[in-house]
Amino acid sequence: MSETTTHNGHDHAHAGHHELPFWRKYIFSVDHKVIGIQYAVTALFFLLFGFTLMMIMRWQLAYPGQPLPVIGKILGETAMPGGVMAPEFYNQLGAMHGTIMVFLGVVPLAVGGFGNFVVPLQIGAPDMAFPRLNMASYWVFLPGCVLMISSFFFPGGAAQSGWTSYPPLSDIASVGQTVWCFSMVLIITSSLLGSINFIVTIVQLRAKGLSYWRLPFFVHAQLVTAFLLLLAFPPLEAATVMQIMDRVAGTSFFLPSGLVVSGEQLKVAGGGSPLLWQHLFWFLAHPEVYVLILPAMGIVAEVIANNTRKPLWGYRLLVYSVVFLGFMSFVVWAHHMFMTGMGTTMSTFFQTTTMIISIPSVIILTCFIMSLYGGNIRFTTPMLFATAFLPMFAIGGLTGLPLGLTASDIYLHDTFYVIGHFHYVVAPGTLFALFAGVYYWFPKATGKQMNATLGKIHFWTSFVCINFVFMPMFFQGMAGLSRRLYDPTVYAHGRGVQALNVVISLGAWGLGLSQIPFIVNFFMSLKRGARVAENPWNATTLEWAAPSPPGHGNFLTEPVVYREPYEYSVPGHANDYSPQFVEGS
Amino acid sequence: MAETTHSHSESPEEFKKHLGKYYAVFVALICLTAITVGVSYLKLESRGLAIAIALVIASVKAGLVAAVFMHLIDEKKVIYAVLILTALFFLLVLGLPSLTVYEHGPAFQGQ
Amino acid sequence: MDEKVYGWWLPPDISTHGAKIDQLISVLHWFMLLLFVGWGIFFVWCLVKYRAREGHKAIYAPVHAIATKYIEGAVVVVEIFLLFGLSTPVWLAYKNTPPDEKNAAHVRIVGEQFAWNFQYPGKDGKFGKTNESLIGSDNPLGLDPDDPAGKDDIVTVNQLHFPVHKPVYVEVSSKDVIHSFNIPVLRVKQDTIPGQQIPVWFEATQAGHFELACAQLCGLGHYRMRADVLVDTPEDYAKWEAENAPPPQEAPAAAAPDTTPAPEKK
Amino acid sequence: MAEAAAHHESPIPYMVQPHPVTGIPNGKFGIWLFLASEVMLFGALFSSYVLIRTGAPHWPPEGGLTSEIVNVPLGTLNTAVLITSSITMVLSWASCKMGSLPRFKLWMAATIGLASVFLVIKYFEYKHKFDLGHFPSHDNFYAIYFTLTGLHGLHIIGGIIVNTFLLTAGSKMWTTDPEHFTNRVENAGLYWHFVDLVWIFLFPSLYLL
Ligand code: HEA
Ligand code: HEA
Ligand code: CUA
Ligand SMILES: [Cu+2]
Repeated sequence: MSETTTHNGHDHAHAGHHELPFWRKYIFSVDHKVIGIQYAVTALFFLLFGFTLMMIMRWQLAYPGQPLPVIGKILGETAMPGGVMAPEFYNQLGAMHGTIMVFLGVVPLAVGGFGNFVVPLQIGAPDMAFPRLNMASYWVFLPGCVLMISSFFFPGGAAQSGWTSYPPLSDIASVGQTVWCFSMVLIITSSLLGSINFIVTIVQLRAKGLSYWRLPFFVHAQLVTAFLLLLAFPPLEAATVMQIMDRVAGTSFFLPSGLVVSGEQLKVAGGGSPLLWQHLFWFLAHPEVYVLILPAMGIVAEVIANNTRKPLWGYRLLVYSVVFLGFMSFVVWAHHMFMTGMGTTMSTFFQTTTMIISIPSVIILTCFIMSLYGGNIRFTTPMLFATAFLPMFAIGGLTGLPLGLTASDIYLHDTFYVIGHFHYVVAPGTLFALFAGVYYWFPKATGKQMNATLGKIHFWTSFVCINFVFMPMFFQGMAGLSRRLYDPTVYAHGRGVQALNVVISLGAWGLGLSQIPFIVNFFMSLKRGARVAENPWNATTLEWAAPSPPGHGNFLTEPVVYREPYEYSVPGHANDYSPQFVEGS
Repeated sequence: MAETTHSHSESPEEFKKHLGKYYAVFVALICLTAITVGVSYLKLESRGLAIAIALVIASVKAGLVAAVFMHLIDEKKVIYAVLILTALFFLLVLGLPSLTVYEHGPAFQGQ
Repeated sequence: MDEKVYGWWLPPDISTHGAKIDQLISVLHWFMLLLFVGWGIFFVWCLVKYRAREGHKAIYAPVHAIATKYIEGAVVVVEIFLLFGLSTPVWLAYKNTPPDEKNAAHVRIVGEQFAWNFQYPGKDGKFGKTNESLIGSDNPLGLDPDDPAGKDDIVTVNQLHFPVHKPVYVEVSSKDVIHSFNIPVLRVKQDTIPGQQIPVWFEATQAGHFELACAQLCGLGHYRMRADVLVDTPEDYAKWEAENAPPPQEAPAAAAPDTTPAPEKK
Repeated sequence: MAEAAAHHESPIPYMVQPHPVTGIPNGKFGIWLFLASEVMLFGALFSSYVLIRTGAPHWPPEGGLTSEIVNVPLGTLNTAVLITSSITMVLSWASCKMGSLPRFKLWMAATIGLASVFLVIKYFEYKHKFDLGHFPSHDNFYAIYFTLTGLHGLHIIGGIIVNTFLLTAGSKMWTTDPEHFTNRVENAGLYWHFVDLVWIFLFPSLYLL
């Protein structure tokens, strides 16, 4: 099927403007849509890559010490001597999985991808406020990613001190850690550039009539996210610079005096503080976890409103909650450090703030569930993923409570319970929301609809498998199994839950297979998907006023906003949706 | 917004009036620098006092630069809002050192 | 170490303070389950009742859901209760009441890549001074041979002994990187931060053979940084102490028999 | 077709003119947000400095006084240089405001020149320390000194690049869109004053106290 044989009136957006050379249009493009897609595709690739690392790792956890067939040989003798994973390689896979999933996968997809593509469209802007800065942000990000991946090939391999890179371990680790630091500096810089752009765009470029209370919830979520990135990332950048100094210039910001490593006194000045890193790291990384979840919540809000065919319940409450959440996320970071020996005042303070921050999450979830009430729910593929988000995020969020209370965290800290907690929020939570976003906005980005049957297969298989992956982790954690353990069977309590490791690994590989329908669907729909008009979902927000895909400058006529974002099923209307951009009602 | 001194509608002649302010701040900055250095040569007995004086002077200087050179003195509300938020989190970050050692008890060796 | 006692939930608790923690964990999980199931039923009911079908229409007017206000209110109340009724008191009671130093057994614990070193003060109840410059393969803690207080100290590697029914006061630290002192059955966990000595205390209610795990990633041998925890009856403990007390005038470390196999070198 | 073509060159609003509600153009808002993040960056480094310093038994660790380790006269001179460059920066912007490109060029050249002088002086200071074998690894004072002044130096270099662009190729915009150009100079100035402002704190903290 050729792309020109369409009868939809929107296609003239493609025509009529002089062609830019290929490299300006698709590679060094300044168009937010192209940059958004670049970010999204890069991020999807890294999600798959990070997942692959984990699928390899899961072999060792399920069958400790047994040679991994075929792949073990391919990975070579240093990583997998005799096909059996070396412990240092296990640690590299773990650290890189965490780093890649968070910084190269989810954030770039949620913020760089969806944020870039959707936000200007949803606010009726022709582009981001600083298109060239936007391009720069991607082109700083990409080298950062390449550098990060290349670290596997440095002597000693990639970073292996966890995604948290706690010194002194990270300070004395092999050169891969330096590479990790440098690529983090690039990625952080890219995020900073991006967040400036988002804030300015959302504050300055909203279409006529689009007041703050008429913004789609997704835009509010992105705005708060941008502030989190803007103000929380620099301290980590500072910390990373200091770690680079420690590693390259021999300083000891994070090294106390009198360290003895492998029987040798470490020849450094000493006098530094390992806890300083942890404070600076978590000062970023706690807000960072909300960077992972807020855009996801934004997507879920869009999809739920669209598919329940009714206004979001408690829209203003949602906005207040998300702003409050963003603000509070700066004062809870030390709940990751309860076991570092902090005193009782400080830990009481941080466990209190942690409990406080769970309240807006409860409110947000309540609003979403109440939005289902009284709806006319269409179970489209995006809606399936968005629906699943709710109970999955609930499990993840609820299991945050025992971690946030100091007394129970004594037992649960650094066990697989923590792994279970946050994967429920980031994988069947955020990741599912991101899938929902891909299915939801794919038609806008490409002008083609994704296949619904493959989408449903993708959803149901993923949904089942992912619970087999993460649910057993709570039981392992309860049994006391530490995380980051190359061989859990060293411990008696680990042997007690080893059977679950097999279940988890099978679940993970099943989850891997479940992605095949998605990947097939993604590429097939690009080529052969059904052509769609501007508004295939009968949605109300502004991005659906632009052609699919939108041309340069996005809108054919300058959009004007007449009403609230989610006016579905307004009584007395023929249609069950009244778009923001259509006059009169 | 026309009443603000830097509004875009100002004519070049009107603008000239501001120049004096800039020179005055420049002189003040140089003098304050001289004072800071001078005080440091006094080698005050109390180090705490020396630090306090130097930091107060530095804050005054920074305040002058921000208020006049960066014309924060009459800026728009959005910018104030952003800066207030930043200032809040900045104070939080400045609190990190004390949190790092706070209540780590006599066992903390600090080195 | 009876393998059978380890299952899919909390392992047995042999500490005096652990019951409160376990209670908090189970109250929390009942609360979470209640919330989840409650909301879950409503959620599934909504999905079924309001599924799209012929002739069905969505309700535009926002429902006035008083119930959600109450539920949210209740969640807040329960969280306040969990926070100030359970967690904080348990934590404060535990952290603010170190055992009476005189009645407690003392141990200094020093983590290193990848082993646990234990120093017992011996008969005189005083720890010998240590100095990192003296650390060597036969003196893992860098005990100062000139310090009389150290003459009777016992040093063990990867084997922790203490008596049952007696408060134990330990100070954990590390030679190199951050480790974490974790004995699941005792419900204790404490990161060991190099450069700091952090006190931890507990009292066992049951003698037996248990495990100490390292809970913080500390390098390639993190997974095998385990130690045996031997909770002895008072008699056994006295016997062990007597057997292992260094003979006078000898370097203390040399006399510490290490019954566990050395951690296999990679 | 016609409307698409008409829309094609749709420029981004408020690039030059202030937004009716916020009262500022995009660029100015952007630069302030950037400075906000810089505040957090230097704030974190500064608080690390405070932590390490308060944890040390002596400061500077090798004994004596800070002012005996660093070259106070050179540091003072550099402070004066940077303050002067700040006023020349303001004047270059003021010249734009008053409609004179030549005077803008003069003051901007002065700014760049002073910034370069700053770097040259810094170079001699660094070189002196290196000659003595005092590298960042020497002790924590040097670690912090080099990290903070080094990062600050990178910011100076960044400023020089931006200002040089405005002085040369960038100034072509003066003929096409003087208001936009003036805004750019103002934004570059905001950044430059911030770099000056950071130094105002670094100087006493690293040289005098
Ligand atoms: C997107 C990411 C994300 C999110 C949203 C959260 C949310 C929360 N997190 Fe989590 N967390 C992480 C990611 C996240 N976390 C990561 C990555 C780590 C580990 C880092 C590492 O060490 O490597 C971590 C670790 C972590 C710790 C440290 C644990 C330890 O190391 O010992 C703690 C402790 O307080 C914690 C607490 C919380 C709390 C209280 C919330 C709260 O905000 C949750 C609030 C939500 C709710 C309370 C749910 C409400 C539910 C309902 C209303 C029921 C509705 C029911 C149905 C729909 C059926 N988290
Ligand atoms: C956003 C963050 C994120 C995400 C999404 C995931 C996803 C997953 N994670 Fe992980 N994980 C972390 C962040 C994340 N993780 C972190 C921070 C750690 C701690 C690291 C540390 O200890 O330092 C960790 C640790 C961790 C561990 C513990 C290791 C240990 O402690 O020893 C395990 C164990 O099973 C695990 C498993 C998984 C699995 C099975 C998934 C699966 O859910 C993955 C699912 C992935 C997909 C389904 C891919 C989807 C993409 C596509 C299908 C691409 C399609 C492409 C195109 C169309 C072009 N993760
Ligand atoms: Cu020691 Cu892990
Ligand atoms: Cu957190």
